[in-house]
Amino acid sequence: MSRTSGRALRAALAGAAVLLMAGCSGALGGGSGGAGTDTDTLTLGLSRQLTSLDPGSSGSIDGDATVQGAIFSSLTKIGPDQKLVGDLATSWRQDSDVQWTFVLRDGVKFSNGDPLDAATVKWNFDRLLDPATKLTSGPALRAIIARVDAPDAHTVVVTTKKPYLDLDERLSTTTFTEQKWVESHNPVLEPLGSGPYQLQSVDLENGATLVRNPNYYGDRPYYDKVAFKVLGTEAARVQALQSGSVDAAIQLDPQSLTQFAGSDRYTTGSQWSSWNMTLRINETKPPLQDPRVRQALNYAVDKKTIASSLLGPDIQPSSGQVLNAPYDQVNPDLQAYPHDPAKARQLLAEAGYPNGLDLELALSTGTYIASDPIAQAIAQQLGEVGIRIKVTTAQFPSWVQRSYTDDVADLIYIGYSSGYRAPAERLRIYTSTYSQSHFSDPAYDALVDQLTTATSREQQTNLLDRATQEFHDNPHVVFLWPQPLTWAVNKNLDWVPRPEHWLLPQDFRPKNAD
Amino acid sequence: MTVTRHEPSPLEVGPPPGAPARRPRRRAPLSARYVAGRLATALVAVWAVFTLVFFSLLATGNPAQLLVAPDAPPGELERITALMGFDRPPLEQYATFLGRVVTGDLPDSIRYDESPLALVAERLPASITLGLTGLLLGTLLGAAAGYLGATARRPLLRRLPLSLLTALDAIPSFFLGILLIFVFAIVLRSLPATGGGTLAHLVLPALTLAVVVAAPVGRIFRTALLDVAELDHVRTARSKGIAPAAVTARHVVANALPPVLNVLGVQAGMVLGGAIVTEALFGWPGLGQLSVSALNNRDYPLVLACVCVIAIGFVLVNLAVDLLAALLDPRNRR
Amino acid sequence: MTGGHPLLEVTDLRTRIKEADVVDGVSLTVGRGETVGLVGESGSGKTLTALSVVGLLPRAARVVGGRVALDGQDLLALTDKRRRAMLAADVGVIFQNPTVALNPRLTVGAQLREALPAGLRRDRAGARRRVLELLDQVGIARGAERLTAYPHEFSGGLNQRIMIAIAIARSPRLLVADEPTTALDVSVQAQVLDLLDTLRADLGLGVLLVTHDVGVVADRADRVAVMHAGRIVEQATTAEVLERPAHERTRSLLANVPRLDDPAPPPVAAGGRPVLEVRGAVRQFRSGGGAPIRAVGGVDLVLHPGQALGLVGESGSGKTTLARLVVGLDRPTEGTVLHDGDDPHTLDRAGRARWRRRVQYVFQDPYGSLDPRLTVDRIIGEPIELSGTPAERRARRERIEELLAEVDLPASFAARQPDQLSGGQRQRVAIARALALDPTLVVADEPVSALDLSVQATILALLRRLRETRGLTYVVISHDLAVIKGLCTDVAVMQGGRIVERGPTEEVLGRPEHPYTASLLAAVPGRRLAGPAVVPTSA
Amino acid sequence: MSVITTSTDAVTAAPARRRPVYGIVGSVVVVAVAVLTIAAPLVAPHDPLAQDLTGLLRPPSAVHPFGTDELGRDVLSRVLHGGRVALGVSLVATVLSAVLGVGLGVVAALGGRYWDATLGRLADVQLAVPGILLALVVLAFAGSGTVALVVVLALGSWVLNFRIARVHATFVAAQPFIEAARLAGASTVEVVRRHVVPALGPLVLVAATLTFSTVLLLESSLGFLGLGVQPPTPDWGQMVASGQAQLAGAWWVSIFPGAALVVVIVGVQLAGDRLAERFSTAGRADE
Repeated sequence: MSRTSGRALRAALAGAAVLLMAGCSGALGGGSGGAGTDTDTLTLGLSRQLTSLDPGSSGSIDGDATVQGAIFSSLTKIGPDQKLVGDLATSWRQDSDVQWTFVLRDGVKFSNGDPLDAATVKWNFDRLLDPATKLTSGPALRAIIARVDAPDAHTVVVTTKKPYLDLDERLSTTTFTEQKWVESHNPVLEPLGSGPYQLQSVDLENGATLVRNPNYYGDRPYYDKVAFKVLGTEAARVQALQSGSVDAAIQLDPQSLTQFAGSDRYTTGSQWSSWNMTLRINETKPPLQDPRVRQALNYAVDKKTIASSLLGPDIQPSSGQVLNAPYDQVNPDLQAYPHDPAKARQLLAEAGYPNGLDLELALSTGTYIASDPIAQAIAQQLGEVGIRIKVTTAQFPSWVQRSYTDDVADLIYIGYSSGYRAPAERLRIYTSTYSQSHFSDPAYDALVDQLTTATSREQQTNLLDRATQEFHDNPHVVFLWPQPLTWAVNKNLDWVPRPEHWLLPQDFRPKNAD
Repeated sequence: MTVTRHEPSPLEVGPPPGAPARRPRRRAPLSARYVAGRLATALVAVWAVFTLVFFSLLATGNPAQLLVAPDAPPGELERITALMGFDRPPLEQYATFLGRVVTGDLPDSIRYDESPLALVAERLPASITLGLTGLLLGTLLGAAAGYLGATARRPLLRRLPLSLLTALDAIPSFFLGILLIFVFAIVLRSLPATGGGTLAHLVLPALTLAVVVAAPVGRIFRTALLDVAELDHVRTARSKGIAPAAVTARHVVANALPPVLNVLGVQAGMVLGGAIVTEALFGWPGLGQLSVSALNNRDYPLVLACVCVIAIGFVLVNLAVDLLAALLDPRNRR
Repeated sequence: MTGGHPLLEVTDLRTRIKEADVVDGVSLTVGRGETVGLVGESGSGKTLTALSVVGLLPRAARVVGGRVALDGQDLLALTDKRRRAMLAADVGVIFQNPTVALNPRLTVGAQLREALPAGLRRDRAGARRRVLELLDQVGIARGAERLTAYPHEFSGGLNQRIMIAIAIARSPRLLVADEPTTALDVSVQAQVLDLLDTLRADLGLGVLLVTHDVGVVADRADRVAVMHAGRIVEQATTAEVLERPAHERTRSLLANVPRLDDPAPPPVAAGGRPVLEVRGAVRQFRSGGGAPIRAVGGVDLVLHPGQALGLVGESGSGKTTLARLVVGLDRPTEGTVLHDGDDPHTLDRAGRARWRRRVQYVFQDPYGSLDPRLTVDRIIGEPIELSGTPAERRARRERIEELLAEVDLPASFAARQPDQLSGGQRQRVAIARALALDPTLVVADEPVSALDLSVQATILALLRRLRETRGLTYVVISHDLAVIKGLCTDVAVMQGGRIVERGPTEEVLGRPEHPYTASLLAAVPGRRLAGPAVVPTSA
Repeated sequence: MSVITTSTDAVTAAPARRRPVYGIVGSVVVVAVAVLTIAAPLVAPHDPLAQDLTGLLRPPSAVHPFGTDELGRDVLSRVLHGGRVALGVSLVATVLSAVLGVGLGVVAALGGRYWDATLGRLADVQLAVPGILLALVVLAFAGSGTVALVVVLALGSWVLNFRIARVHATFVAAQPFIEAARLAGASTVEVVRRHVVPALGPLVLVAATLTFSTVLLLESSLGFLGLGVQPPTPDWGQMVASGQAQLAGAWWVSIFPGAALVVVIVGVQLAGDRLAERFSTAGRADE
């Protein structure tokens, strides 16, 4: 090789090497601490990509809400035992049907040392209630809350628009940040809170690293450092567990759990959760406007077999309502529609469809446990009564987007979880004014409106029973089952599963630690 | 026999008979004009890609819907839509967007509320690390196998490495990735399955990508070595009595590199594409993963930034390959 | 230093490709200070013999028997390493095409240094001195400036000188030159051969000169070996072979050499309307960034019916470009080309179709000018299908038989494909195609330069006969003056895109007026061939 | 007399030509898989869609030679039926890609500078976007349907055909026999029809085997990402994905369809290599 071309080649190679090293240092410098290798670090697997760490954004509990739950604090919170306790608020009382007073803890500081007082709380509410913001938690609160005042540094007074019995629990997911911080930082990626942890780094697609907040007022969490890893697919979760790179993960397919049955590393489990699965029905299509067709759908699906074989032997079908015991208060008089294909066929014939019909069932990829086999099984069972199902799959965003339009598939497999147990909020999801509802049922809507503004527990229970009965008899969904909470957790860790799907780092401690 | 075949008299000045008038493409590749031309082509390519993706995304729906909470009151969607300007006519949106791109004032990512370029820049090192490692590893493996395939005396050594690479190349990346994860992460537990951050995380995805590069590089290198070894000037070199190894190194290998470079240019594109699947499979925090996620989230400022950077990357890699090839060939130098 | 052995003694050498012995028992000797010419037509095995001697056979070929003794030492009995060392020390090799025989990626200096003996190579200053000395020896001036240049920056002649410098770099005793001048223009060819002669004399080299060119051998060789089908059919001193050829192959080889002393066809009186008129034709090509290149720079030419014009000149003189303008494959940048007074580029569709039938072209390369996927029938029939009248199309089959007969091919050839034909047969098919529509003007671009001598002679005879029987008007391009002499009534000599001399063949070639024409004639090899006049090469 | 090899260069290995037997094996494999998948309804032991919720993830047995999947469906039957989709879609896309690529390649080669530059640029643009990314964009836009899938696959692979066709058509167009045809009065269209397209034939066939592998890879990758053929219709890539999480417990769900893919791609490549070799030797016959 001539000297010049030799030099050129060497220069090119050297350039490539430099680039490579720059790339390496960039990539390797970004995150430190390999998962599972550092004993001081707790590594937790999340199922959903993060969208925003802004406390004003409502997020998925098995995603950003969990991270937010480690970084922020709220007025009240729900413990692992489902009891409502104070967090920032030491006490609270309902002054009248529409007014609540919360008394704040003393000396609360953000992780940067700035104080958090009643004025901070008021500013946060004002930010959420401001119709000009894009914050996704805002609209729902605007429907309930009229105004928030801070008469002094320790007192927050919330005035609701109408009576709202469950405000204290409703506010357990409303968290707070600092005005000065938000004005100088991007709260989506740089949150400032007062919770047990503070953010070290975040990558919305892949996870976040948290370290302990030195200024935290509550019990000191056991782990100094927490790595959340986004494991967006079943396969990723299983592989991460198999290679031992996470300490805990939830939302596993029950069939995957069996792989860890004999594991010397993980304990696995499955239990009821707050998540209620149904097939929502698009009633803008004529055949589905007939209640007999919707009842036929309910009779045709063998919920028991599917739930026990695909979701776990202990999972029982929902009892003909969109609520599950023991998480929700339920209507004890209601039963699940029995699996009765003959009845389904008869109802279809009565409705004028003796030869069945063709329907589309839309799935969101990987959002719900075992959704693909479940959809295939449902399709097969509906096929047996003459309802021919075409299953379509889309990525969650486009699937969700379509669910808001009247062009939504005839059936969608969907579930709703909640961080709090306000019964009205649970039922409101199925009123005809809800953005994903495509039907009209004024009677049911009216019942839920009354339920929302109930002023006593008796009245609330009464209205809840009437509303669920109404919804059962004239179903706008196919009642299915509660999605189980499944988990695999390092054998050495102590942890109480939470039905809401929280995977909070402050809940974990080693087995032998006191 | 070609050796004694009469050489036709040299072509006279002018285009080859019958061919439509065509100038050789690479005349003075190192001139500023050439580089500028290539960059202009790159810009046109990027613009075309940009336009295609912009309208495809626009047609898929209103990204504002993803910003609105599920329990938002009626009217909220319209409000956000108007706020973000998604209700304007497509061409107006395109013009606005293009204008902002040209002035360098890109609209923020919808999901991150940040400049998409900053986000892309953050992911770029990881992607470059993976891509370059895969490319280098693949090139080295391929070159070694190709060299052995052309020169090894033992038939086993001559055939085995190349056959192995060819066989691996027939395994789809996603399937190879799964198999690698199964063997190394699950059974042997020697390497992590997913994620980025450490050198150990780099091994499996880089290997998956390298296989895509190695087989074609190996095959081309071997063929080129064998072809060049038959050329007259190699015979001349042999006639000088220098050692066979020196003939191979000085006269054969250097002259066999250009086709390999060409293949590398094409394979670089495959690596960029393959990285999308590979990054998804291995949870590698790179550009491929970011672009898929941005696409799923209808975060089209970010999608456009990703796609454009990937396209620019491809064009730059090819430009680099062309320039390197030109540098290696003195006929292109003056 | 030498025993009683000749410098090179090859005995019963056999070289095999696949199962065929392409060199089949060759024996020859080369003495010190002697040039031995090895001649034969393509495929006769002469190059493979040379390559067998120097151990540079292509992969597919291998020596299977015989002896190659250098100074009595049998090379084939040595180990690879020792044989290589011996060959490197004592034998220099020169190849056919200097442009591809040098590594395009290394400087000339680097390639020369590489050829030096190992000891000298390591001594930087000494190596440089020796390289400059070598360049001086092969007649390259300003050697020091050339060392950093690359082969593509040099002409073919200069590169061949560098090849020769490489070959003599280790002071060999034997030089094997395989068609050393075939790819070069005649004037350069003469210079290179002169150089070889000088070196042989100065250094006392034995030279094995492999060539197909009888003229070159006649001029340069002391002894000649004639090869045919892998064997040497005759071996004797040059004078003996030329004067009393013993073998029939040698006789036909000599008989087929076109000679400048053959009579030219008599001039044809310029009568009637010219078939072809070229007026001030200029053809420029844009070049990369630089000034446009004028391949044809203002040519005027008139051709009358029955005339045969020979266009001669060295490569790059613009012959082919002019021919392409004449047949309408290309348009002049300036000026006009008129056929029977019409400019084809201004004719309407029907006029063009009529014109198309009148002008045809015979290509240089009989390998590329026939579509390898078609049968001879389809190839010859193509002009009839495309431009024939309905009547002609109906009579297509008979017409093709007639044409095949006219070019002396059996009718059964209609079903063959080009790869089943020899070079000469292909050229006959190409001629038949050109004649399919009874053209008046045929332009033939180097119609025989790719063919062996024996084939060349028959094609030239065919062309002469067709001119007589059909009254064709020809434009024949050739770099070979003898070919033109035998075929053309008139000659035009081109240099640098212009016609420098034109007139009846006998006059121009007999009494050249332009110095360029004279120099062309002087460079033609073959002075020692029998006959009063110089004899041109066939290359 | 002993045989003496005189070529002593380091690069001496005789071209390790693949023996025809590999090509034959490849062709046989491809044909066998094609026949089996076409005849899937006849040879498959079970209905590929029939679920058995009581027999999930059963390992291979006499009844289910490839085991059952996460819905108790017979994996063997699904692999057989899955081939129909994967191979069918890939074949149609390959043909479309060849037609598109060769058509544009010939236009670029013979249509003059303007077309050459425009189409060349178009190919550059196409190459600059990874096929997968383009597929993601288009399938997100058009939804996952067979037609959209075929179009996306053809779009992702036509450039190879284009480049091969363009280079070779340019080479053919420079041959003297093309000028001979023009002198015989052939128009450009006739030149293309009579000389260029027939000359491209063998090369296009070889390119088609390459395209087919590429397309099948892309198709299965899309299936793997959930953007290809939609369930319950079985498709190899999709099946690999569905069993991915269960790899440690129920390897058969992923491994068998993945292996089927590999077998077909290897078969096509071997057959393609053989084709390429045959045509390239045919091309050298006259030397």
